[in-house]
Amino acid sequence: MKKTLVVMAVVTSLFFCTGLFNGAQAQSKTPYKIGFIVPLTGYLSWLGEYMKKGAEVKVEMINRAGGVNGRPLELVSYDDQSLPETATRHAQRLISRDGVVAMMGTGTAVVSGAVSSVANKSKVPAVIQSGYALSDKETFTFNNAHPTDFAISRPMMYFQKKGISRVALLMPIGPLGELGSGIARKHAPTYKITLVGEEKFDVKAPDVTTQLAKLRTLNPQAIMAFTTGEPAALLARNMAQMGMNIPLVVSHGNATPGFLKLVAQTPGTVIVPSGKIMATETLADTDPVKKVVVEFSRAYQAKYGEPANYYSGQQADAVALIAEGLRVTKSDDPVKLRDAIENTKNFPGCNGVYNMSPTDHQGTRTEDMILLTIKDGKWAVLD
Amino acid sequence: MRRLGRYWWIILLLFIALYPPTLGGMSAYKSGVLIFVGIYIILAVSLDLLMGFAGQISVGHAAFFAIGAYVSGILTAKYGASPVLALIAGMALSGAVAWGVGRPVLALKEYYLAMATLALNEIIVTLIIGLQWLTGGASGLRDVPAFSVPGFSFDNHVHYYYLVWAMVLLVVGSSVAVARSPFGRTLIAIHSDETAAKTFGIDCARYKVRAYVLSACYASLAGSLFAHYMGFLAPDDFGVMTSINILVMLYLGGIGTIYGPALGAVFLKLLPEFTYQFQDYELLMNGIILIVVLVFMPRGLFGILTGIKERVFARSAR
Amino acid sequence: MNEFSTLVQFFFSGLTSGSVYALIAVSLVIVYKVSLLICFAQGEFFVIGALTMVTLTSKGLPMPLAFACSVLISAAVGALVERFLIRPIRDASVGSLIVMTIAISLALRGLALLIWGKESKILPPFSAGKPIGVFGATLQPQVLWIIGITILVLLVIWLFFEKTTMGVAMRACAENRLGASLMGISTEKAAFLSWAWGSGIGALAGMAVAPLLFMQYSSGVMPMVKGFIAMSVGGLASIVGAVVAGYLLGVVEAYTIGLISSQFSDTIVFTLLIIVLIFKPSGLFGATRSREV
Amino acid sequence: MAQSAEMILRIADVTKSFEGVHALTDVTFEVRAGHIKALIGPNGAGKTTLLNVINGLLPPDIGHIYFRGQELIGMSTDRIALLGLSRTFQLIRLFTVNNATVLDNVMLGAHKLLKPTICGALFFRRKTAREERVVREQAMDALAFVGLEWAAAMLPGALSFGNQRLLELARSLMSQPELLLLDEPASGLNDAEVEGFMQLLSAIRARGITILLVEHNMKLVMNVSDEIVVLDFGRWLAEGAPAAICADPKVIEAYLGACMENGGS
Repeated sequence: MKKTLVVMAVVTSLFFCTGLFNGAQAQSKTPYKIGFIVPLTGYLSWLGEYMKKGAEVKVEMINRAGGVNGRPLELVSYDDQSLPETATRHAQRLISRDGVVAMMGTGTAVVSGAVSSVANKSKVPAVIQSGYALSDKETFTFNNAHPTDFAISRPMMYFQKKGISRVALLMPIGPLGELGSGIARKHAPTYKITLVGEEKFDVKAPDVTTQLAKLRTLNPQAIMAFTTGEPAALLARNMAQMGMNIPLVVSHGNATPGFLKLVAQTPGTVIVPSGKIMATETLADTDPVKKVVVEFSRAYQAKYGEPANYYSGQQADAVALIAEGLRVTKSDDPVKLRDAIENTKNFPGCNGVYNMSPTDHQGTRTEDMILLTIKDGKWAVLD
Repeated sequence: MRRLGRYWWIILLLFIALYPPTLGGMSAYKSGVLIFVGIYIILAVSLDLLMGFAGQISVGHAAFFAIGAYVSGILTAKYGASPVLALIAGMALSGAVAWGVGRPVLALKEYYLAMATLALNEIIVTLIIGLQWLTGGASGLRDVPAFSVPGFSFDNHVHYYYLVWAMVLLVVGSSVAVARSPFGRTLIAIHSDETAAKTFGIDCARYKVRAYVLSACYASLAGSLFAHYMGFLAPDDFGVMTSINILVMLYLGGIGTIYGPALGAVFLKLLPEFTYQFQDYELLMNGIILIVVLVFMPRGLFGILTGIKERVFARSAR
Repeated sequence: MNEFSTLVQFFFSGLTSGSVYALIAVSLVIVYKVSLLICFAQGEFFVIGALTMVTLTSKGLPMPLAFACSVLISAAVGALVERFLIRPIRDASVGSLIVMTIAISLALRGLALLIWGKESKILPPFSAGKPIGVFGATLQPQVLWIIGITILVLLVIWLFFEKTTMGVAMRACAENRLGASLMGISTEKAAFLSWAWGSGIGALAGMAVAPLLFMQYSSGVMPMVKGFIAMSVGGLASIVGAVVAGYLLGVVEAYTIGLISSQFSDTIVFTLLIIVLIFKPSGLFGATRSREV
Repeated sequence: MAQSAEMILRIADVTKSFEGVHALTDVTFEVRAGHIKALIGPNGAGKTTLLNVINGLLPPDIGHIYFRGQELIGMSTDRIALLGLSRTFQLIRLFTVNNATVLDNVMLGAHKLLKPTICGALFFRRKTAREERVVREQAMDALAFVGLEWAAAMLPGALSFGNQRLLELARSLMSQPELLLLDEPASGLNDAEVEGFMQLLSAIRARGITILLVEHNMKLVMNVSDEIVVLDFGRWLAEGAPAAICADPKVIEAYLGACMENGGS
């Protein structure tokens, strides 16, 4: 008997201990909580930084203007370390412990996949930003980043205009490269472009001249390399080294001050597809997004002392889309919120004018993108 | 107290079984954390059989974790196979790979062995990325269905929690049985002194390979459980960092004790639940915690627990 | 562009990568040679060296001075790590030593993150100048710097370990502890110094290579893994072997990418590593050692 | 050779060199079944090397070794052990990892009787347990034989040096050897322990186990061995009964030389 008692006592005390691990669940219902999963460490941490700043500025702007339906927004952010498993845990925590109405963030395709999987299982909307291509089954996931399709077809549009028809692909080993390669193959015929060859490279490699030398033998007029950050800069540098004076198209993720610093000194033409936020001054007053972009840029500059960039703008759009959805439904129900976001129409954001529908969870158009290049160490609009 | 020491496993069983119902509506988050904990317990315990008992260093255990996960993922998501069959197929393939590379690789010692196993991990990961048509490549494999047996689907997270923990108990229990058996004793002899072991007729190479195969099968099981829970697989989760994490669990908990590595897995997988708010400081903190454990607790957390137990018993005996 | 110039470019590409691998392999070997320990934190010294140099030059320190300071700072960090973190567990198993150096690498990386943040930094090349063209292929002048520095490092190491009493004594430590103590150096002191040397050279590698790459707090992982391969192929304890293997690795990698497959080059390289380990465990350049029974 | 029927071990023309240094040169001798044969010689005479060659740890450059007429060269150490050849080591080599006890060590000696498998551990537990019980009893007997039954549950590291030697012997006996190779089993023992050890050797011999003994302690060698073979610088120097060896001027010279090198120890 004594034995049973001891066992029971221990089990009960264990349960008490785990009470701590439950955390404080009941909190004031007042703010709308938005879960934010963002790479703050790991190889994309620099990107996460911009996303975080963008989201914070937008939330502040909305709250200063009185919030949504009289309730403020609150960000609950977690670092996904660019790892799917970590992201899955965070997504689950956000939904069942923090009680968020929606999630946003990610930044890498694999983390998006993990978060999307949780979002659709738990039926909570997720507005992600990455090159992740959505499938029909993922009814609770939105991707407000410009689809990789646009980022590939936009420069192809420009090439056709300039009479460039021979293009080589140099894709990173990784999700972005796989995606970019597939899409480029799909769209090339539309713009009368011949893909003369394709090579892969490891984003951590210290040198890619081997691949470039191989491609050079095929006489391409431009190279498309769907890669972001350091490897993109390394490509530009290696091309300069080899005297390959042809345009290099890199991914739309590069429209950041960080990347500008990396390639500012490198000769050669680097083309970065981007959103209109990178060219605030050149926007026509009639442009529907001008007001949003200018206001956001001003607030961002005031808070962080640096110009807003593509990533921060994109993240701000995610906040705005969720806020707009909440405003329309006036409810905390995630399914209703999903429906509301899905019905967003003519909604101007930094990335363009969003028109969502049950079949289009991305909302923007190819024309919402612009092409940037670097002149005198500064961003310049190419097309 | 002595009673408690003897019946602790009943307590543990009751706790595991009663946790979800008593704490009512166990949330997806809580069950998620505990499911990951369980999966890593299986990984840590399986590596302990190889490292703690057979004494063979592996810095590439995630290779078998990956094989299990991807065989389950591919067979169920792409070919609609039964998850149970896929799980067995994963274990068979892991075992076969371990058997195939085991003899030459395990002939290496210490750092050479560490390098070779690390390379094995990299090879598996680069193959997963490279064989995109099969594995989904770096973009990941989507839509892995929930685990099911004919007539029952574990699509509810509480059900899956029970499934995973049943497997944990099975693996831990069988590992303890193996470790305490003459087979486990033979491994200890090989670990202590291969030359001396050989002079007693122990075919070291064969026993090392057997331990490796068993360890790989368990890791593969963990991989299959992981695949069905995640629903989405990407190579990022199976890199050398994962292998190193498992290695860390061993030393954190106390290598060569089975329960120690399990404890290490619990600790290391629960730790982020408390340190995530430190964000930029997390990396530094994790490093420091580990250093402190290694310097001040060479027998790991389990060593501390048994130390306390011994002290308590000594006192009550007095 | 003809076939030949492409092949030469592959070679130059291999030379560039190889120069990175070779230097970091040397820093790994130095530590191993004396204290019989492979340091998984070596990549962090690589990063610390480069980032310290970036900071110092941006503060206006002249290049050579910044260079020397960064080496010394890293060497000091390495020596302190050995003294306070490695020495207490010196006699632990290989496994726990590996885990310890991993823990140290996490801590140092965490520290680098806090000090330098997440954005990549650029270090300008040591000398300005156009890429060097040979047969239509090009090579960055910085690579010549790295090769020069590598030769210099080898020379200094050779002088130290062959010509100075302390160096000879340190070398003796790995082979015979008693012999070393007779020569007036304790194994502890030797290990301490070897870490200082190892992390100093690791830092040197980082600084020399930084102009080719972009450096941030986690940039050390890839070079370290490749450094391990070079070190293993070179025979763990052979400095010259490590350098040769480092360049060999770079060149093999480049030709694998160029001629076989850029997608599977890593698969092939790691498979080759396992094959080398199995059939020539003492490395391609290591002497076969008779195992003591 | 005519009398090979009763010769349990025959060493024929064994030569082994390390990087040009000859450790063994054309060594030839035989060990008669049931005897205790001592192998002596100054330091560096190649005695331990010869033992390593016999039980397969080192391949010889040339030469043959026959155990009961069966060639051992080319066979792996573990297979040689299965034939009934067991040994102890000059530097004690006990199993100490993971808190292996004295009893565990002795039971490991019986590996060839158990041949444990994973299936045995998981599925045929009753059979395994039964076998294990038998082996455990035998192990306790072996410990009792060397006088260590009191230490069964202790860690080997907690035993005195002399007791560790005895433990190694008990472990070797567990493998039911026909031939036992002992590598300086009395080194580091005090006089009383050597005395006990001598009796133990005689008792082992009485069980019908042949012993090849490498030893420096002349008192022990002279007392227990039936025959002595002397190696000097890897070469066969002399062979014969203890009394004859004692009187052999070649042996005396070799040992004197060795004594002077060792500073008269």
